[in-house]
Amino acid sequence: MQNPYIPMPVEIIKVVSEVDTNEIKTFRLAFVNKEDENNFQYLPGQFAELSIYGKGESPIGIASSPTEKGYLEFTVQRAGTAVPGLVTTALHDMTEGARLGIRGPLGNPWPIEFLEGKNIVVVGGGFAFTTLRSLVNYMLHEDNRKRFGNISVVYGARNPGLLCYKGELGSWCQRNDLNVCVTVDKGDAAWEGKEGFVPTICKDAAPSSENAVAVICGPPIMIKYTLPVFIGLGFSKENILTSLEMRMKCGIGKCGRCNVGSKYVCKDGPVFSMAELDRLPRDF
Amino acid sequence: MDFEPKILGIACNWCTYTGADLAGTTRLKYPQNLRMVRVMCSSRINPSFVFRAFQLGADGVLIGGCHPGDCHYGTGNMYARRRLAITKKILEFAGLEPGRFRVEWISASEGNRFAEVVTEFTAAVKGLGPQTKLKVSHDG
Amino acid sequence: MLKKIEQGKLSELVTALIDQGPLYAPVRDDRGVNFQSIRSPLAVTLDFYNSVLSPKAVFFPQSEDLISYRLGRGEPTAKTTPLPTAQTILLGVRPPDAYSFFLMDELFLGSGIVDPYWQSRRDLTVVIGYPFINQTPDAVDFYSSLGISATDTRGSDIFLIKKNGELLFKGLTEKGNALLAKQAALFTEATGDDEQYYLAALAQGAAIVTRNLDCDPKRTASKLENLFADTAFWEQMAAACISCGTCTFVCPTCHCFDIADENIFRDGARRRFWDACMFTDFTLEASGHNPRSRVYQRLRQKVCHKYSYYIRNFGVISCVGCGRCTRSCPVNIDIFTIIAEAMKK
Amino acid sequence: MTAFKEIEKKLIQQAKELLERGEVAQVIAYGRGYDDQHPMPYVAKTVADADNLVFNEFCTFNLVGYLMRCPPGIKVAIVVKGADSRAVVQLIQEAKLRREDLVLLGIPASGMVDQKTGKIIDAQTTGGQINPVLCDYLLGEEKYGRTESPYQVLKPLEVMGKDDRWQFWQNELSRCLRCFACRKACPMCYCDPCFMDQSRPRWADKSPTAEGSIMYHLTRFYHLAGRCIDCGNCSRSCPVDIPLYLFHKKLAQDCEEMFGQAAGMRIEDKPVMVDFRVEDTDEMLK
Repeated sequence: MQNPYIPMPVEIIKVVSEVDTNEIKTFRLAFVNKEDENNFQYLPGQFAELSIYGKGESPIGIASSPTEKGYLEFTVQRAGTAVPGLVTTALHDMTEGARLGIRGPLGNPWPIEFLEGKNIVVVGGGFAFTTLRSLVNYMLHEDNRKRFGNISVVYGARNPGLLCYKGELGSWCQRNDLNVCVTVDKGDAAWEGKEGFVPTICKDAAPSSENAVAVICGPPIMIKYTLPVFIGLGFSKENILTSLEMRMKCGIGKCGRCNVGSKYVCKDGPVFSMAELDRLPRDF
Repeated sequence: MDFEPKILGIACNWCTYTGADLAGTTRLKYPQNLRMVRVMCSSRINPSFVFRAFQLGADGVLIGGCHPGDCHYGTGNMYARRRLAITKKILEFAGLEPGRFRVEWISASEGNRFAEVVTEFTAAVKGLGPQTKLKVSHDG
Repeated sequence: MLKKIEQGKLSELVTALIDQGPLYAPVRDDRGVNFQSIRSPLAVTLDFYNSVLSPKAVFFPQSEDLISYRLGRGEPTAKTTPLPTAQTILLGVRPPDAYSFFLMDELFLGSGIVDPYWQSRRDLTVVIGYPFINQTPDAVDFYSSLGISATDTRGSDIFLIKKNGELLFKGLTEKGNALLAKQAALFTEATGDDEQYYLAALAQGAAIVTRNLDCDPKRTASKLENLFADTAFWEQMAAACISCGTCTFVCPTCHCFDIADENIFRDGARRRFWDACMFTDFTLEASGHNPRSRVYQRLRQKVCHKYSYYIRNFGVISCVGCGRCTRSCPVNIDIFTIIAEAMKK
Repeated sequence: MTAFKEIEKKLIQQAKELLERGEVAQVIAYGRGYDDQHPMPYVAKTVADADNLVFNEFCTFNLVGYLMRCPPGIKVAIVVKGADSRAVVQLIQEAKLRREDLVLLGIPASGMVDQKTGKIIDAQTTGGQINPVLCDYLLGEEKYGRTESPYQVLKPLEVMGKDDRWQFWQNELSRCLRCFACRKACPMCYCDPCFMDQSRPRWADKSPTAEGSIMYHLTRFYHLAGRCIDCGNCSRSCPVDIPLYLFHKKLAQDCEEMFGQAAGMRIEDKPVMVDFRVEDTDEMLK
């Protein structure tokens, strides 16, 4: 039996700086041992603990899709104002060829079976787009695309420089099997796209709630204002999904840190429907 | 092999550190056991620095500042004196040899005094032997 | 299997057990009794009510290294600490504490991924229970409220009972009987009289009643769920709480931990060690957001975790009524009183 | 000396008056715990609440730390014994409390008993200060006359050799569980975050290593030097009974000798560690 506390070695094979400030980077990791790679079977929405000896571990959502073979991607923000992010800071200083550890996959994925046959509205804000990107790429894969109905994506950031996955967003826009809307709170001279807050854009786009599921991830303030928009559009709380942020440590529901009510965010989440969150005590 | 103590020196930028420079430029000889850290003022020294130094293997800690009344910032070393006095009492009451911790006022012009103090303190610490009480044991 | 030994020969037995592997037993010093790893047979005491700290540390040490590593210019070299392999004996555990191991099994073994550290220690350890017999329960104990009797065998492999100058050892499980068989040379076979005595003692102990509270698990869980948002109630309960971690550290069922990398120069270890939901920074997120920044929220988490969430997940209350938290609390907060007040609501 | 029952009666009466007149929003005192020997800190907010107040020889906990939770500008009454009143004075010196927000109900308390050991603690684990140094209402007669020096208990440690003393502290501090009851019970430990909770720099291991515990306690002793008012809360709160009070007392004694000022005696004083005098000499560094 694999000890769930011991990380598997991975190597950084590519680093992409996502934003102008260099505060968000995407790391492409490859397993050192083939066996570990085969064991690491995941779905969009799951996360993993990235481990750097001497610094510790940090739970990060998996940004790549399981349809991309041979590597994993993690988009990491150099974190921490209150608790300095020792791991994320060290990770940001690492370059291609460096090794680190990974534990996972952990948590519950986006409920793929539940999403099948439905129209999917993906709403993301800023750097919280990572596991949504995984989901979109998963659904767009030629083997999977027909399992889902219409897919629309609304993605916003504070300004154009803070948009992640710029190249990919461009290629999504070229496709005719999904509807992409990228928006920024405030554009700059070069910006030709939409301007406006995510909730407003969603309201204007008014996706039909008919056989549809909204998948929302973003900063708390965005969620707070986007949620009523979708409720107003007729989405039931069972059909609005989100991913919860909570301090996690062990990732396997033992250490008690991410316990909310009878749930452990790391084990029973991080993906919850709004209906499930309503049943949890307000303790997060 | 002879015991060569590790000594941490924490010196204020304006007096003792400059005094150490002077000792160097005038080619005065003093033991090499001292590793110096420069701070802007002796009042910058957090007593936890001293505890941590002993934990990480220092056999002695020597603190240097301006003479009271001559502080570059006016009164910094007056506060430092009280704090370091208590630090010494803490180490003593915890059971550490008091001779391992010393505070000296050495001005920028006292190069020879710096050399003297370091020589004398190194000899004293050498006499006390390795500091094992606070030192954290670890492999390697 | 019932065996016996003269009380005077206890140290001989202890010596034999030490030879078999680590032995943890109650030791008295000037601050009270605690379970310690025994080196000298004379240190063991059987003359005590209960230990200050619970014996959970035998299975769940306060701190343990998961990985040790050495940092360098290149890639760090890391070594996984092997899981324990030594057979261990835990002697003198009071029934509520022995039952607490069962409760912790639910979380560490019975929910999703199995915790390998807990499992290996549980498998390797023989628990010698020491029921309360002829003992007035401490004023703050309330184990009988929770359906645990003073002679509860759950969680024990062997039961140890004193009988005027003799010690009776009753094997309760295969593991326990194997241990008794292994030390057969030291024991004498028990007589029919001893059997009678043992049964009578169990019956006598089972009649012990602590302070009592009606807390049916399902009813308590829903009661606390309804009470969750009653901030005034929790603020009142937590008015005196200073938010230290004493209650959680002495508790036999508290299991929260932290994992951190700690280094001295180039050498370090990834450790897991006890943490407490009562600490301010327990839920502090990197963003600075802290969902439980207030004392009452943390006390509520502790109480609800034991008396509501655990019931929802595993069907049992995660408290054994040993009274340790109340005895050790600097401001005398009593979880029994909190539950009693909650049930009145 | 006034009997505890008498004090309790006066306390209830005074609390009722203050609450009735609306002079204070709450009275921080003691209430009944799970039995008479274990009173609990209790906040009375209404006249009816005041009937629940108790005072007896087991009311040893220093309540002053709770004042730090009260927002400034709201008037609060609090029960203070000798050492507790010094804590109030010290916190006023440190600008953490405002005199005008407080109504101090002073209790000259002698014969206080440790709940765990049943022993009288007056000059043993606490400072032997019987009469409050500052109060608005005195609920009992002051007691004068020579009492045992609070530093008497240090004698055995002082005559010990340094190696034995090291062994003594090593044994004691290695028992530390890091439950932080000492710092949470201490009215003077109000830092947020405490140096132990900082991750940059990380002053000591988060896991309960022996060296980390020594670092924690030595630094905490330093942080309380010249500020500790010797109430003994830390030691009585410790679940494994580490006699922290001995170290604190020693430093209190040193501060008194070196700087000529005891903690929390007069509002006008400045804490000795953020102060100096031109008469200070290097004698103290010897």
